[in-house]
Amino acid sequence: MATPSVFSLELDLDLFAGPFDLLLALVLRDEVDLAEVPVAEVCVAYLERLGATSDLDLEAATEFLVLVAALVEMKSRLLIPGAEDDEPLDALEAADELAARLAEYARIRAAAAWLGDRRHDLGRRLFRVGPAPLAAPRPPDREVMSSDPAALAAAITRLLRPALAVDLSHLPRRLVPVRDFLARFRRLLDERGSFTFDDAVSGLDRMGIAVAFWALLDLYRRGEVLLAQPEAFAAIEVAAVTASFRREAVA
Amino acid sequence: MTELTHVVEALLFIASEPLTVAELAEVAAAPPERVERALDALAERHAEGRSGVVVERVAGGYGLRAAASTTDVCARLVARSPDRPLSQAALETLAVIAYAGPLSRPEITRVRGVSADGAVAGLVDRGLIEEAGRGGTPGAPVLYCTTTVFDRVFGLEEGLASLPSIESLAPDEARSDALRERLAVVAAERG
Amino acid sequence: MTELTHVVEALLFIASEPLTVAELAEVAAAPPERVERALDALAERHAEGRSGVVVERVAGGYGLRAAASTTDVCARLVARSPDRPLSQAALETLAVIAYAGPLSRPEITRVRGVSADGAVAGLVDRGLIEEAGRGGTPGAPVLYCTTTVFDRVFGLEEGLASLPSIESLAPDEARSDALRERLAVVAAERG
Repeated sequence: MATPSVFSLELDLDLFAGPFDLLLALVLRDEVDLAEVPVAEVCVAYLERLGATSDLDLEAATEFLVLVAALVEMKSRLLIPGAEDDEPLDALEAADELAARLAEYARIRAAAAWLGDRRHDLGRRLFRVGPAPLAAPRPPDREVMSSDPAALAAAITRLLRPALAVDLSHLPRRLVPVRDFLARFRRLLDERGSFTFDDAVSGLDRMGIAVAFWALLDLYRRGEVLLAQPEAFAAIEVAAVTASFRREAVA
Repeated sequence: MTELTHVVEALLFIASEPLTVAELAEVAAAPPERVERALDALAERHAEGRSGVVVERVAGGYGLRAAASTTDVCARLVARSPDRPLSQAALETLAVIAYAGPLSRPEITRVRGVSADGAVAGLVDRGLIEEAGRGGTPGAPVLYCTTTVFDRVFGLEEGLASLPSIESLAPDEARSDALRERLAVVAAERG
Repeated sequence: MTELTHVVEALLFIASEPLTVAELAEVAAAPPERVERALDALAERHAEGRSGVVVERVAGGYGLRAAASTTDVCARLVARSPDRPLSQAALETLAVIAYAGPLSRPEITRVRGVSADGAVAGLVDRGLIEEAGRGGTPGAPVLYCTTTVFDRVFGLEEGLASLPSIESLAPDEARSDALRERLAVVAAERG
């Protein structure tokens, strides 16, 4: 079984049951509130389907990533109105473009389906692509158009060129391992017993802060820290759980 | 069987691509009407159930192909290119090129939203698309178009002209207009 | 005409190389004696004067070819419209054959990385390459070399000796090494 196309992914969510492409259409028509769509559950459903297949079609999987990334982006815009944006997008333009592209893509998908059906209906048609098995008669002497032998030279040098490596330079490599922050926070706790999150991450970029926050949540999950935040957007205070308390928690 | 019928049969046999009536008439130095009659006689002789090779009308011309009853055995002969079904990505890429080609890979990617590089390479390998010169945009990317093999595999009698119109394939044009309006309203509200 | 005769006819038509009785029997899953009878029936149907395409027995087995009576017209097909520019695939195939030929289609495919069948057929159609006997490898594939038409089209006064030297084309040492290596591999496979 091939990697499932995200469009045919059947969802069974509290909010919605049906194929993913219908959900997408409903969201775009504002008939389903995107804020209510559990994107994580959609991912889990897709991963479950993926787990049931033998071979991975990277292209189908990429398609899923692209669509889910788009959904997450739309949803985050919705949830954080007025959040500062690197490139403020004209909402009207963006909506227009999204609708146009979805319509264009829907037509292409319909054309692809037609081709698929046609091939299936016709069955395999076999014909010779190579030359006839026995020599065709020699051409008579005739006037011919002249060509530049340099074109042949260029053709053979082209064949010698090594295959182009895939250029990934446009994808910034920003590997910030969670374990670095785990180690750093544990050291801080050993030394001081407590610290504020903002101090610990000052000077880091967005990605760094996000990973640091993840590490913090991980420490909390493991029962190693207590977290306190007096009010929204106030500094997060991190305190070590005492060894005796931790033993109790584990027991 | 007239002499001209034999000539037309030989021409269709040695040619590597389907030939039009005009081409056959020119090469055989015969009036097109006579060529058409010869093609009729040939189609009679090479009909399904009567011959292992049949005349087909394809890509705006005529060609010979293996009869339907023999395809299983013939497929074993050309087993080095097994009939793997085309993936969804390959079919979509093919559709984009058939309807909007010649197109470069970046253009195909723009329509589909995901990279088309793998699908394009696979389709070139299968002979369904081929390079068609270079585009005028910066970097002069290679353009791709569908091949006669594509016409033959999909049984397109008049080539790309035999494809259903794109409008007929998207019956919900009105719906997508409505969708666009709706999105515009939402966008305006959110501002 | 039995079903097997149709199958054998289709196989000979589909193949770009003559097929032996043993090959036909294996692919058609039929006893060699029945294949031979089918070939007899086919030779009867496709005989000179009775068809535009005839069965011929050659060293490598059986193949179809255009009937002798159609020679002149078939030659005109090959001579027709030489003015269409060569596609990149055709040019590359031609370059490989000119610099490293004679080569079989599988060998050309190995050098180019994609199937050369269509390009070879197109070049044969144009009279730029032709058969040059058969290789010594199993199955004795047809070898192709460039023609005198090719020499004239590219203005090569001394034939292939007038081609630009590969070293002058690829001053980059790594590149010309790569060519030598690649061609050596091809040569080794052939030798």
